[in-house]
Amino acid sequence: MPISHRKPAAPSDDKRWKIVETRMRRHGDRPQALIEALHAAQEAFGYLDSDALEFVGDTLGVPHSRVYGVATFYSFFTLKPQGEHTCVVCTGTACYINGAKEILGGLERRLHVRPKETTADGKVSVLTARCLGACSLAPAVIVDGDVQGKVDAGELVAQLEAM
Amino acid sequence: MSEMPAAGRPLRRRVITEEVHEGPARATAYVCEAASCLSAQSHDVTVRLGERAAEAGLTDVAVKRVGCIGLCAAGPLVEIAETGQLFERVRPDDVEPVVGALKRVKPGDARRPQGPFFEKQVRVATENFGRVDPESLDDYLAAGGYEALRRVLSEMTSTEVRDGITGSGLRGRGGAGYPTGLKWTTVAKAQGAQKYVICNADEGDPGAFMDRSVLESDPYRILEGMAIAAFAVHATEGYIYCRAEYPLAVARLRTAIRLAQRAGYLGAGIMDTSFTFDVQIRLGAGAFVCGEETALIASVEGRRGTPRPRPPYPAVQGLWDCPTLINNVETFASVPAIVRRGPGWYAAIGAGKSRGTKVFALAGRVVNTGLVEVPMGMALREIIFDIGGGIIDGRPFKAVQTGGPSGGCIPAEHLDKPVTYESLIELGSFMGSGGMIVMDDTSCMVDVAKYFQDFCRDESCGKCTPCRVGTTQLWMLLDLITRGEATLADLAQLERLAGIVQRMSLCGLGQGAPNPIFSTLRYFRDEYLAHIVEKRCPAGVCAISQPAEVMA
Amino acid sequence: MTTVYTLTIDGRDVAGSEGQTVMEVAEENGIAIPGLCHLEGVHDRGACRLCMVEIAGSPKLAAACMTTIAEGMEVTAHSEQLLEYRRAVTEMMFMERNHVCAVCVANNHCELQDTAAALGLTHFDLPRISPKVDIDASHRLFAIDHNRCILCLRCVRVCDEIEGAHTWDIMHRGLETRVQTDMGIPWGESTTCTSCGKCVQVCPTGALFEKGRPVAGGSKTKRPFLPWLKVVQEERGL
Amino acid sequence: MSRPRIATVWLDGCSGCHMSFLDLDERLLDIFERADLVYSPIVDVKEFPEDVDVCLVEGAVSSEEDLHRIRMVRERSKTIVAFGDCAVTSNVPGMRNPIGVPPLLDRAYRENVSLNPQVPTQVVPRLLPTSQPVHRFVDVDVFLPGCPPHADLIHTLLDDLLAGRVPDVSGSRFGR
Repeated sequence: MPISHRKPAAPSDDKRWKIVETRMRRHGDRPQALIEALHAAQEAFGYLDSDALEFVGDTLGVPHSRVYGVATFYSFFTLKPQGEHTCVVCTGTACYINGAKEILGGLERRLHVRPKETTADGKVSVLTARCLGACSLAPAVIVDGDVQGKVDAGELVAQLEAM
Repeated sequence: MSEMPAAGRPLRRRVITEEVHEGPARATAYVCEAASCLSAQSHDVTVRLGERAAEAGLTDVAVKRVGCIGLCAAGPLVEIAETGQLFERVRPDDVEPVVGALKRVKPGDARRPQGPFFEKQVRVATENFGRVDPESLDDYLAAGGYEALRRVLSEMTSTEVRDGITGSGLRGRGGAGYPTGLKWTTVAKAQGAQKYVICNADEGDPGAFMDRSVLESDPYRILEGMAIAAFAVHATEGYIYCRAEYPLAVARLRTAIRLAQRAGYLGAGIMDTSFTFDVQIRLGAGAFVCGEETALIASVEGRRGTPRPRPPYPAVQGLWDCPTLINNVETFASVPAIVRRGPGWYAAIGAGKSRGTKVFALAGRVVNTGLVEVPMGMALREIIFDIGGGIIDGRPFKAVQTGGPSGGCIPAEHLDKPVTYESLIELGSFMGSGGMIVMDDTSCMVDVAKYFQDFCRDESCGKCTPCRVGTTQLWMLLDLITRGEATLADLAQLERLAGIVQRMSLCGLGQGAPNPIFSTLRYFRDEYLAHIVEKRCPAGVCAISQPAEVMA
Repeated sequence: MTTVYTLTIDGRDVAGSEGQTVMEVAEENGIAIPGLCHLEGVHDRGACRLCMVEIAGSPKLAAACMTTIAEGMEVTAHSEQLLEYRRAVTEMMFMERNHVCAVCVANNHCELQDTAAALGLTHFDLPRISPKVDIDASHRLFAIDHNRCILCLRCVRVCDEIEGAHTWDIMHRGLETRVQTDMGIPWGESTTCTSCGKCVQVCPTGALFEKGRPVAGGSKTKRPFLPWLKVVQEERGL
Repeated sequence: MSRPRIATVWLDGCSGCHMSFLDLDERLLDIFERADLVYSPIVDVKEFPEDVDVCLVEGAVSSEEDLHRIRMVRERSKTIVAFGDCAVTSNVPGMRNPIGVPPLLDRAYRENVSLNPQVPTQVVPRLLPTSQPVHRFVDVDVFLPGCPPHADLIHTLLDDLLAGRVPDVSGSRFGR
């Protein structure tokens, strides 16, 4: 049985909260909309801070500890702000046997970032993906949303350094 | 670990078909705009080609965006529809050869043979690939789309539909090969007023992109397949659980759902009958385990995607405890063709208990990386060497990995074995969703086993002890071996532990996690022994330190 | 009218009523099946895998705590192989975090320790993970030492299903999984915790404990309140 | 037939297991009527002798010296008993394992020391990266867990071993 609860006010008058609210309302503000709501909040703000988690939980009537449990379970969700640029390195099998390891090694040596980390200057966040499904381009990376195929580690580092 | 920019980020540009003229075209250029070609700027090719054709005064040609043509390695691909002439690696600034070819097309031109990559394939689930504009409902209808659903709604009973699927011999294309007809019948007969149909589009196997291609290239087909299934099992609501890592697939699905709803192919009273069925998309969020049925259900319900013991099976007690049919993308994609062309036609393709066709994502150290659909029972050699074009740089073939993290590595000596559910299991591998990664002598098989174990431990949901702890312990033992610090006792321990993780884990992820270890031990034990006894890596991949005085 | 089924467990003829689990029927008949996530009074999860049994006709093992009985079922609850598997799973629990019985508040009152002794586990052969994990002693009355947590989630379930506070849940996944309060904040800062102490009462190890207890002094206050709750619920037809 | 030769060694442990051994009290007399104690912290022999029949090993292997000794003990003993939780699991000495040696030494010798803080490098043996149970380095024949194992269990064990029986360690458990 759904427990009636009072919907909370958005944490601020930032308009982006409206998008999140709308998405939740479309699902009837029910607990089952939790993941959709987290997607909406992350799309709107780039990451999920505790304001967002609490707001989503309170709106949908989901206990905070459970919201946190869900947000930390799925690797797509990030609780920290990302760098100005993102570089997603595919570590799928095809990319692995075609040199993804060398790419990650190059990033660590030259930019001093490991997966899930952001460079000290906040410029570039390095992430990994379990398979982009772009195996024909292996090894593949996504730099700021653009897929790049048959990547050379040195060239990639140079490109990121120039950003 | 997979993290990506937020789903649904604006695609590079709004994708549109560049129609150069009105009326039927003398010649048409198909430009592949599936993810792989698209990421190689194929949309710019479409636009540029349209502009150049117009500049060249060609008023009777069309340039059309289509789904995956298949030969992803050579993208961006452009095909002349009438002649079948294929242009590879077309750059936006060099489309003149295509324009020239369009000029030369004459009425009555026949398609020329396109070589073994295309000729050896049998396209069922992918029959519209490279032919229809993925976002155009009209295109889909023109290609025979929704004929199957129309026949189902106007001529058939739900029992007949289920019997047809049973008769076709179709089995789950998600990997395990459970008979689809039997699953449908179980859901249809299960008690419950509300039933659901879920399409599992959480393709997670590293090195597999069949589902992504189907969703990107022919999304209406999934909706039609799901609607037929819903009719057959008496469901009214459906969900597509799709990876958020596939923004293009999600965008095209959303478009397809919207247009199908508008045209009366989804929603209340489909095709002016009393049949009601609607579909919603649920985005995954980067958890491989959600490919497991019960974990997927938990995720659709908005919870942590952790599996639960079965029984009860989702067919009886699934989404919100209601009977739920879960099939994978390719399974649904096969359904319209089976209904349209008859179960007997489908059952006539294939070998043994594996009927019909299977889509494979061919990748790794193979020349023709791409998407292929072949009859069940084709030999691995034919797929890898005839269709796949053999190994890059002519290096020696070492193994082919099928079945993803639950699969195994098959060595050269078994290349002539047919690909069926049964034969792959016999070889210590697994059909899986259809990833086929080819490896040459530059891959170390212990390292490959360690790679998959790393994947499994990272993707373990953490619910049950053997998977949560055991996969990491297996990885630690493999790591010890690749560092040259293991003893034969460690190897024995690895085998023992692998067996325990397999038998004691709660779901398929843990139960399948030791498979890459078993299969590499079965065929490449000598490589393990080289690391352990001789302290060397035959492939030169593992950095083996000098024998340490102190073992940790 | 409930249907009664007859079945065999380890060759013994036993009977139970429809809906009962293999674990329950075994227990009623004095057949001990180990299990650490099972806790009478809250929902089962089938997660620790200690209670895995063989069921004739099925190639897969089944969790006794979540398998309902059926007529004519033949259950093997004890075999050499099951013993080996259970030892290995128990060993995994010891190897996952940092269990040091000698300095543990639950020493000698610990269900993990008891399980190891009952299975005749004398040493560990599997790799030891030795993670660096925290102790949270921010709560006024209680503390949690994650070194000793086996992720049975009894605390999470009792907090959710009995207390209704849902202060506890889990975060992250795989080996990184931890029980946590509210938004992963220190327990003492939780705004939902009622300090009822039920989580401490049901913890099978020394992970959750009352502050101020000495080594081996943990269990003295443990009260079996869940069976009583069940009796009350049955009496009132809940 | 010569009398069986028993030894006990003390690696990284608190000596509590040896205390429990002494708790055999008058039963020790019975044991030593049937066997000789040829090496032990409680007898004045400096060199671990050759041809030991049964050696009880207390403590984890934590330093280079422990490692050197346990290897020698293994070479010279027919039967090795991992004696108590430190030898069996590394127990309390193993609590440092997640921390690592350098931070551990800093904490012990620098951070909490006001007078001349420095990590000792001479006389004391170097620590291994982690403290490990005995069977990580050498084969162990019998495991007797317990912190410490109860004197009755030790008695049963020795009684069995001296009589040529497979020792019965049922009743032993981790912790006390």
